Amino acid sequence: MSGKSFLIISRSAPYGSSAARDALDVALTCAVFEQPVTLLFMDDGVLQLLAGQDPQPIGQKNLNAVQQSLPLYDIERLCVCRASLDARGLETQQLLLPVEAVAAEAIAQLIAEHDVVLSI
Amino acid sequence: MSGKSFLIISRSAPYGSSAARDALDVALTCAVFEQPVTLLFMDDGVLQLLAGQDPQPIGQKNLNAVQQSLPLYDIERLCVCRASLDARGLETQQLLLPVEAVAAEAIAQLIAEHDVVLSI
Amino acid sequence: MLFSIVVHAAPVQNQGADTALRFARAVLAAGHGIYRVFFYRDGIHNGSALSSLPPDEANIPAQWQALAAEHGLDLVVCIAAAVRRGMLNAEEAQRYDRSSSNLAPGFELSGLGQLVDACLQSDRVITFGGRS
Amino acid sequence: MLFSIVVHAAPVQNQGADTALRFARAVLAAGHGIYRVFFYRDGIHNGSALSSLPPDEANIPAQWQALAAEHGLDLVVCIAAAVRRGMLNAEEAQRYDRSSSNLAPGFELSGLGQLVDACLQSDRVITFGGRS
Amino acid sequence: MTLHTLNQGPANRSGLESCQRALQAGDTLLLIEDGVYWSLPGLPCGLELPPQVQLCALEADLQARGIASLAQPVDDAGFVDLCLCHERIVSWF
Amino acid sequence: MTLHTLNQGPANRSGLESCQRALQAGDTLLLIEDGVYWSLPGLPCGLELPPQVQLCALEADLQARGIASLAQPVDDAGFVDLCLCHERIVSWF
Repeated sequence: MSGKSFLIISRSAPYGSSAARDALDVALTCAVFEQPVTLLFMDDGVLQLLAGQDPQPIGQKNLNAVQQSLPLYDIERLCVCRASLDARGLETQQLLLPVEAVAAEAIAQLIAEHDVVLSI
Repeated sequence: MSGKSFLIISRSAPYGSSAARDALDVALTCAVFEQPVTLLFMDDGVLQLLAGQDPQPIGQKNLNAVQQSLPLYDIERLCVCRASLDARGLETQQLLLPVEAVAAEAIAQLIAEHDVVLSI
Repeated sequence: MLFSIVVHAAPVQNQGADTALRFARAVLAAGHGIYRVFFYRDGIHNGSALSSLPPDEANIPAQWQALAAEHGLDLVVCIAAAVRRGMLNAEEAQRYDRSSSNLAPGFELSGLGQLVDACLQSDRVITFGGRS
Repeated sequence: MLFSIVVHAAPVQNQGADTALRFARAVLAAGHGIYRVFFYRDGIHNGSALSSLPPDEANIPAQWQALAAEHGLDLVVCIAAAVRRGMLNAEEAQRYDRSSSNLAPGFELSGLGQLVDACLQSDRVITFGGRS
Repeated sequence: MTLHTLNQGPANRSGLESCQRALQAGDTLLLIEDGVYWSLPGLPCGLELPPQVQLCALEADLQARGIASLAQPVDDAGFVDLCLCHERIVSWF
Repeated sequence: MTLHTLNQGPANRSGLESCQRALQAGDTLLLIEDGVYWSLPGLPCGLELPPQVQLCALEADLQARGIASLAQPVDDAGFVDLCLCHERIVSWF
């Protein structure tokens, strides 16, 4: 089985839908299959990485815990769309994990660098 | 059973989801129960009223046919959000049925005039 | 006061089903009544008898059933939306010649007229939506 | 060329399921292969054995089954997404102690690894989404 | 007087805009689910409400998402109270 | 070179904007489902594409919605061909 590089684009806020968690599940599965995977957070997806989440009152699992496990799975390249951060008044320092803020011009390049792109 | 007036707000384009059809089904049911019903089309919902639809190639039923039956059910008050039309470069003359174009300031009033508001 | 609750959101994929359930509990806890909960569009999946979750995740259909059993709630699933999406009770399974049914006990299939009736009978109607 | 198709959209509520089906037919008509169709998120409802539509409306699960029977397609439904949403085969129904199952013949429940495998084995992967 | 609920986040700007058009003095806007992100303190081009419209946000959803909010927090019982003291509820989603 | 599909209509402006950011010369944008409304002739503040990006729209979806389009119409077979002549496909929804 030949290897491929995966880019997973996650554009949804956490908890309002299962999309954020579903994207993480796909990323972790890629890692278990030892395929290189990059996560790109765009639009409301950047809100997934805010620290201090506590979804116990809405009966969901804390995504911050899953996110913190990403480096253990060798998922180390986390990119966030700079324009999406700006539009929400956020700085990368407010996020749970170290991320690469990607300018609009660089997103096409990021896509072109990967063999498979999965949107979730 | 006391009567109430119903406002149904429909904000989705036709065919991409079932929302447009589901809103019409609710409106027709209100009419069958002889309750006065007003339809308000906002956002992409105004696109439901474009004439000349032919969804046969995508395997769906033509909503234009259902819309044309609305007057037969005494559903005669069809309102469209003027700002939503403008944002899509549309005029009321391009729409299938005679409609009342409602300015932004008048939408709150329209809501206040009805007992029950259902969003679909 | 008498409430009716309309649910368009499917469990698991959308938070709206859980928000509706919490709202229903709060209504009852405050001593108000719930005339009906009406499930429409993808919200019909709230009535699934087959939803199977790990023990540490919320089983929304089971929670509706428990709440209905405790408070005698009227849980109505839109029949037209349900049969199209593969949610059948025994009667509809027979009508469509399917070998099994999957609507959970405590839920009832009925027409959109039950939504209009709920609006007429209740002091307040609130919808919990998904998207699209 | 070898394609894999990923479907996130549920039938009835979203057009994406029908678009995916038409795309699959066009791929086969052009003489290409389909390695796998993978159903994820609310797309798992494409595998329903109980979807019941009026004769003049498209039954998407039945159309997938027919296409699979004709062309030997591998239709894989994400097991984790499916069981949470109440889509079970006989084996899972037994595991979760449910009285019936509702996954249509021709569909198989399996893990997300089958999605990654499909991406690795196919020349092109395309996703048909719903919303949220 | 109408209670409006909004459950869509900043990516769904048309959800907010439609809701804003429908607000009038005496109404309340309750942010729920992903809608609570509209009350993020730093949000540029965020919420502008007509005069005499109250802004609330569901507490459980704020806590879940880890955001400090500019809106009046409301618990589930408060959500029910808001329904009682308005004549109707309009849901924006 | 990447094929992008977009299935969201004008109400979902962030869907279009994200897709636009991701386009580069040699890419193709195929409008499908409600995405075909972005090719409405009169649409103000509509589609702006980088140079050398081709715009197509799925024919069945144009016909269904009754719109005359500014985009190159493509049938289902043409959709498959577009997949062949691009290295990867990115879906925006």
